[in-house]
Amino acid sequence: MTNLDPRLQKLGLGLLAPVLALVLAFLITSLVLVLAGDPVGEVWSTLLGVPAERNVANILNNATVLYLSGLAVAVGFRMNLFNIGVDGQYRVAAFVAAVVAGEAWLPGAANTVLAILAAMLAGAAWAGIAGVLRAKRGVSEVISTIMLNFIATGLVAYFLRRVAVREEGSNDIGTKEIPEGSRIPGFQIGDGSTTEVYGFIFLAALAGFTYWFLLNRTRFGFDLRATGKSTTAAVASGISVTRMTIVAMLLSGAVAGLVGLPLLFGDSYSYGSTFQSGLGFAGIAIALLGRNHPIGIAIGALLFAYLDEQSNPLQILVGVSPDIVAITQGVIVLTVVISYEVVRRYGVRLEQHAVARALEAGRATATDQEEEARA
Amino acid sequence: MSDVAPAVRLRGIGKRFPGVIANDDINIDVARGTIHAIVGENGAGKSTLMKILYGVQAPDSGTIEIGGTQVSLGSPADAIRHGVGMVFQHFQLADNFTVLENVVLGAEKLHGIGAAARAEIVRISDAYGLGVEPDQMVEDLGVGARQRVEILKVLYRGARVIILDEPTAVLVPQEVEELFANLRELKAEGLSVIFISHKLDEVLSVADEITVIRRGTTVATVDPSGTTSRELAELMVGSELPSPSTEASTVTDRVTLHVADLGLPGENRPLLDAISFDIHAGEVLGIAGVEGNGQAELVEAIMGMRPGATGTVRLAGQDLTELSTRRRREAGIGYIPEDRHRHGLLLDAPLWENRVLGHQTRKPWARRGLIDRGASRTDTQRIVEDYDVRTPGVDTLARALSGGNQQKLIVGREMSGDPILLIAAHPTRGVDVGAQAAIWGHIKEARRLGLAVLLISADLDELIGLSDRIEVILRGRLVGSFDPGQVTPEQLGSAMTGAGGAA
Amino acid sequence: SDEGTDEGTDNGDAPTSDVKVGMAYDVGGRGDQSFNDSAAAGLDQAMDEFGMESQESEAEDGEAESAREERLRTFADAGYDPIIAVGFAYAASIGKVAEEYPDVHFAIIDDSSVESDNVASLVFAEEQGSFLVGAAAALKTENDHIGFVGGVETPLIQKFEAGYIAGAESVNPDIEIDVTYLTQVPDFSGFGDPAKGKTAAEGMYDNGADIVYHAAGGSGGGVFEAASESGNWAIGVDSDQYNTADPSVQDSILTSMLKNVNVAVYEYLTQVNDGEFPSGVTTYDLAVDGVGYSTSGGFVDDIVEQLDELKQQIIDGEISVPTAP
Amino acid sequence: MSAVTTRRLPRLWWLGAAVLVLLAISVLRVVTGAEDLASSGTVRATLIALVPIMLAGLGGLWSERAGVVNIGLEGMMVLGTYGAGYFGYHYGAWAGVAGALLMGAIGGLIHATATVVFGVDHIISGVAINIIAVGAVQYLAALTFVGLPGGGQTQSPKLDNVGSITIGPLSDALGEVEGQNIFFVSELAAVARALVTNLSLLVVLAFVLLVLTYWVLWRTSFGLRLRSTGESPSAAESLGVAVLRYKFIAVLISGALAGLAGGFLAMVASSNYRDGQTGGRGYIGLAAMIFGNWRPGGLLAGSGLFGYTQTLGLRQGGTSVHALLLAVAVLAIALAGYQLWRKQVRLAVGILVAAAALITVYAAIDVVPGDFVNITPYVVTLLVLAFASQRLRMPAADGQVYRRGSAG
Ligand SMILES: Nc1ncnc2c1ncn2[C@@H]1O[C@H](COP(=O)(O)OP(=O)(O)OP(=O)(O)O)[C@@H](O)[C@H]1O
Ligand SMILES: Nc1ncnc2c1ncn2[C@@H]1O[C@H](COP(=O)(O)OP(=O)(O)OP(=O)(O)O)[C@@H](O)[C@H]1O
Ligand SMILES: [Mg+2]
Ligand SMILES: [Mg+2]
Repeated sequence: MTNLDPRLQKLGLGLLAPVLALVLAFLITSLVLVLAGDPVGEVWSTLLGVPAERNVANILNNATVLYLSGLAVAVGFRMNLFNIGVDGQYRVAAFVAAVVAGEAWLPGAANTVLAILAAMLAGAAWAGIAGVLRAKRGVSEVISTIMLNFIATGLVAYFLRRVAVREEGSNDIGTKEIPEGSRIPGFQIGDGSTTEVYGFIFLAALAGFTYWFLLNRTRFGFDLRATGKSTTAAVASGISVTRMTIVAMLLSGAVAGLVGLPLLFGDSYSYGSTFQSGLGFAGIAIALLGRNHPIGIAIGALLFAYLDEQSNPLQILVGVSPDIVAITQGVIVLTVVISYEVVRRYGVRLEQHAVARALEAGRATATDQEEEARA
Repeated sequence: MSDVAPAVRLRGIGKRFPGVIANDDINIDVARGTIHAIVGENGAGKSTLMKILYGVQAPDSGTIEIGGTQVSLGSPADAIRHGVGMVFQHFQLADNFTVLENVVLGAEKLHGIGAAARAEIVRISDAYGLGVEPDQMVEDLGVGARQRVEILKVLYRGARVIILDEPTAVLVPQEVEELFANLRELKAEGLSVIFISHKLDEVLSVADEITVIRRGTTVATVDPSGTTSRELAELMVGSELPSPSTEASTVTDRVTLHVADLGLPGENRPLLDAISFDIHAGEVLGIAGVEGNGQAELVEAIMGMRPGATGTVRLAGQDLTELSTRRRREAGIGYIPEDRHRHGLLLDAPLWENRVLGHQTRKPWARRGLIDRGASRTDTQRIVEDYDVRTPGVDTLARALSGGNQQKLIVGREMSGDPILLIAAHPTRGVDVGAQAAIWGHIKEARRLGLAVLLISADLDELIGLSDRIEVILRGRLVGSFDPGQVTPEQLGSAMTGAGGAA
Repeated sequence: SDEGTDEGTDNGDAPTSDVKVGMAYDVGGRGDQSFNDSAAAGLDQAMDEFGMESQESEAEDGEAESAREERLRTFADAGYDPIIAVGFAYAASIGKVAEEYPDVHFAIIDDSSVESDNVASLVFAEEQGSFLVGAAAALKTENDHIGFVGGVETPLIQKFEAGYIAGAESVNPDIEIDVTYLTQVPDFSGFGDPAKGKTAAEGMYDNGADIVYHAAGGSGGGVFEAASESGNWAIGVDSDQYNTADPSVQDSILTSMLKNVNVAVYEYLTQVNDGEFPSGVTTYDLAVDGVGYSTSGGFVDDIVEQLDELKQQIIDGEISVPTAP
Repeated sequence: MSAVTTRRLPRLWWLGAAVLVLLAISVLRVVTGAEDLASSGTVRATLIALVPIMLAGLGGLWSERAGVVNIGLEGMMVLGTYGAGYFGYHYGAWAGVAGALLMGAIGGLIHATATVVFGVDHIISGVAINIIAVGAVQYLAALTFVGLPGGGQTQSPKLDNVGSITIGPLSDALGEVEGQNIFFVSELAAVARALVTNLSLLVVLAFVLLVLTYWVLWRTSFGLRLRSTGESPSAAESLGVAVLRYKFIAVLISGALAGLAGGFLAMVASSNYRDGQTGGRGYIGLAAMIFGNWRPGGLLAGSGLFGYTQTLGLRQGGTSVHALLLAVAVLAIALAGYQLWRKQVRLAVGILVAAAALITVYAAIDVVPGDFVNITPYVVTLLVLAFASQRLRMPAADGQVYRRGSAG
């Protein structure tokens, strides 16, 4: 066995897994393309081509949204809670935020802050239902959040029609537009790009940092992670699991409440029937890809956003259905966890080696002393 | 004896795990119709050897002969086919299945899964006096009954060689006696029994032959009639057998823990019923009882982990009754849980995080809601040194430590919060003799310093040796108080099963 | 998988043109036997006649706004001009991208909210066509009880509903009309779930309705099946579904509300071929036969006169059809 | 006979329960005048709606009884819709059934390989399969259905049906009886009529599979072994059961059943493959299985409840769901009484207030708005779970990754 610095070794192992996974996903996707008779080379050169500045902006924007979704899911995962309901939570929240911001009870930035808080509250409340049901009634959060997603759809549709304004000549309905002064300005990258990067990206980064700090540095985070690792040990250590379950769901829902806001404040300025849906499910995959680590989730979000963006012109330029990328994304999720698992087992073995060596050493000295004593 | 081939003959068995040599050149002969005991230190390789003989794990080297023919065992199915059966240390039963289902599983070819199988179970149960009912749910059974189901499973498959790995760790003396009676009956039928235990007195009383394993190798095979437990222990560890022994009383007149009228409702009968006692500073109160009679519930009720509990709990004058588990811990309770894997540790967290567990609100590693990793690491290092936890470092995952070392870490953690009350549930269960002695030492030391200790143990010698007073718990009630200086394990045992009265 | 129709240059006498049309479909794309397909038909006709070149791309369910924008930009960057966006979902992206590419020409179907010199809005008076089939239903029903199945409850589909009800009530003010929507936004599965369409229609037939009009895209197949199995009538939508639906249900399709997206696309491309790029709003209503009803199968032959009279009244402005229920 | 199932309940309890439910519905019909509550059309549509959910749930049952959580049911179902579309169009109806089973089983194969062989977290694998399946069928549909008559990127050509059973005279006679509106008798006739009128062979097959599942899992030694790997894999392995093999087989079967659920949607509930036609029914199937306490009978009840409420909503949603409000209110009052008896006064008062609110709403409106009609099945499922879930018991080792050689 090599006597590498264990930290270095750990880092090497950590990198090995995703690289292995990406290569594997690349091969599997190529195989599918070959079997289907699609032009493999052209597909990859389109997908892996250097994105233009405006595409970079799009990638960053979509990654921001996916990142928040991944964070929301990850909060639950750290406590072994499986929040499938981010989808419903962010839609309820985005709708509430759009109404609040559209009504503009407060001027300018104050309006923005109020809307963001309202969104977080709404997301938290919607997730909280599942939290309470789980904590108090033992209802699996997997089932309750699935049901709540559908219920959110119906309720939001109902209330949207109640408050909607409709632009002349448009078949879309939406909430009132957010006044100019309450929008979150974006910024340009490079000089040629017409697409701006959402200003919300900084808030997303802040959310990521807060997530990291809260979970890894605070007592609350310790309690949350401990509960996730072993409910029974958590109870014995004095953590109220009921309370933690509800709080974790509230927190997850609050973050989920942010998911739609970059779109709302940076792009659409209202919530309507074309508001992007399905972001919660992407978040699950991204949280899993990033192993619930804020940096990992960011990488996962960027990877998914990159693949989505790059696949967009596939049909126009190469004549291949962009759905191939969904296969790639799913395969990546699978290969990543498989290679993490393989690498993890290997790591555990290394660790056991180390423990065993220490034990052997201990025994050797003990035997020596014994023999000395006899002599 | 020499004409007949032995029931089992192991020659040169070797097995290594990554970095560990679990077995190395093991040689054992088990004669037919005998009880053959195997003893050895924690981690000596006994279970590994038995798993090899039962086909769970494949040996790296060596040969196995059963009934005179050399066999190769690729899976438990192979072993079963060759007439080997095993009762594991941790019962291998599906709780949500009936006894019948548990028994016939994997052996459906013998008598099907219906009426014929039921009849066969009843027949075996009657023949050996096991008292097993086929249609009961296993979750409704007590420990002793579960063990009899395990034995019935083995017999049902027509095993001629029966392996029992630490079967007595959870039994009270009466149950142990019943078990031994069953074993002798099996022996009389010509079956061979391989029996593993850390309790050397038991081994001496029941075995016909004893093999000692040390660091994966057979060091001796002895005849119990010519050996003492002291000699056995020396063979095992190369040092003297330590024992828990009472020292001069340190009991003060200050009441540390006051429990009054503690109750806990259950489905059919109360799990705890009108329990009252005091523990003084410097006093060790032992609780004796057959597993499942409320000791776990008692501990959890005192810790505030049982929502429905009624009654009063006071710690040094402070009323804990309405407080949460965390508040109770903060008030000065140290807690060594019965099941370290479930309640004591985060197996997939590093040792320093495990150091924080249960002490999340204590300085210096927790300040203003934040966790100070540096401070925790330093203090974990201190425990590792003071309590002789064998580990490469404080960043090692708890899972990687052996049972004994995990336990030492827990003991170190719970002793270092300056508790005024220590609740120790089975503090030395499954722990090797060296670590056992160290843990006893720590408890005695703490008692000397004025700690109140609530000790729960299935090991009656430990209980008698360490306690200043022993209460017996039966069906959720305290049914008798004993002076450890006077009582024998047998007397305690009969009180625990409801057969005897208080002294 | 390449459905781009690079036709037009394969034989000598075919007309040629150097116009490259980019076609951005809504979710479902070519082959949805509905709205998108109708647009595709107009495109194909123009390709054949004018020898244009075209490329197609379709939206993904629940995609990001930026994905729609990028689709349009990719077309523009690759030299496609004009670019036709099928569906109101493209409204915002057309507005944005048209500004970025002032020299490229755009057309959008079903939206007239974008005002720009290089954007043509092609919109339909769906309520007028629906009015006529509503009237037809009211004239044909024997139970004075009819139904409407909407795919997803959006303002656009509600327009169909409003016209249908108005038309039916203009004939018989006491008529009973069942209305069901299969899903709510943003769950657009109501346009692709024939099972739900069938259940909803069966419910109406069992409840006494004998004619059901659907504006439910792909779910409409279920409505037809329900009609055919129970021996009742159904009314198709968008294209003449008597001709496009499966032959087994043909005889149950009383008529179809025609929304001639193909005509709109074809006419637009005709002008492009003539070298002019229209802009502004073109409304395809009854007056220009942009909407209407079909007579295939001959099941409404007996009431054509009454319907045409109503049609004239609408054209003349004597009847004004509501656009929201 | 397995003691587990029938120990506490009399043999034909489910028949009694069914009669009770029907009786309750009859009363509700008479009281509210919502005629569609138990018409033969409703019963038939309920059958069609519940079968895909039940089959998906059955898939979940096989997998979870062997200890593997299968959140990938939705994806396997999606694969099944495509399998039915492709094979059904090219080779005929029964080939479509086989194709659905096969495609679902491929999904199961991926899940089994990931979870059983590589020990990947079950949920992660399931989520990945859902993503892959949706992408794969869209990609495949674009590849194989474009250009076929009536086919396109998002749909297959029309598929043949597998055939159905109608017993004409009986159906007509029962129709007569149903039409008479006799209390309870009409309802019974409606149910019977739905069973003899245009009953798809796949519906029959689905119910055969349900019974077969019960029989195999609870009456055969194969089933005993399979269930043991979900209750205590290490005990099973210690008795010579090839744990991983059973888990693997169970997940394969699970995938095939979910695939069949998709095939049913494509071929019976509608008549072609359509993109997105599963509409989350795989998740509902999972919910129905949990609702049914990991048992076939309970699963049937769960999918029946869901299918019934959904059907009511789609058929004559406004009035039928309006009637349901009253039923729920009455149930709530009964529940409040029970809680009162258990001395849970605060809970009882809370429930009573909710019941009063429901009755007020019932009195105030005549039809329930469409948005609320559409969410009825989900709300009802959530409510029932909230009040019943403590009694649920999942297989003890469900969701845990098992490694070979961990016995003892
Ligand atoms: N599956 C395994 N992987 C790695 N190491 C193992 C494994 N099983 C056992 N070991 C190691 O093999 C050695 C022997 O373990 P074994 O369980 O046989 O001990 P034992 O004598 O039964 O101990 P105890 O008295 O505590 O039951 C120990 O060092 C243990 O850490
Ligand atoms: N399947 C396994 N994979 C990896 N390591 C294992 C495995 N089984 C056991 N070990 C390791 O072997 C050691 C001993 O395991 P074992 O279960 O025999 O515990 P033990 O020492 O007998 O403790 P206890 O008294 O708690 O039973 C531990 O260090 C454990 O990490
Ligand atoms: Mg052991
Ligand atoms: Mg052990």
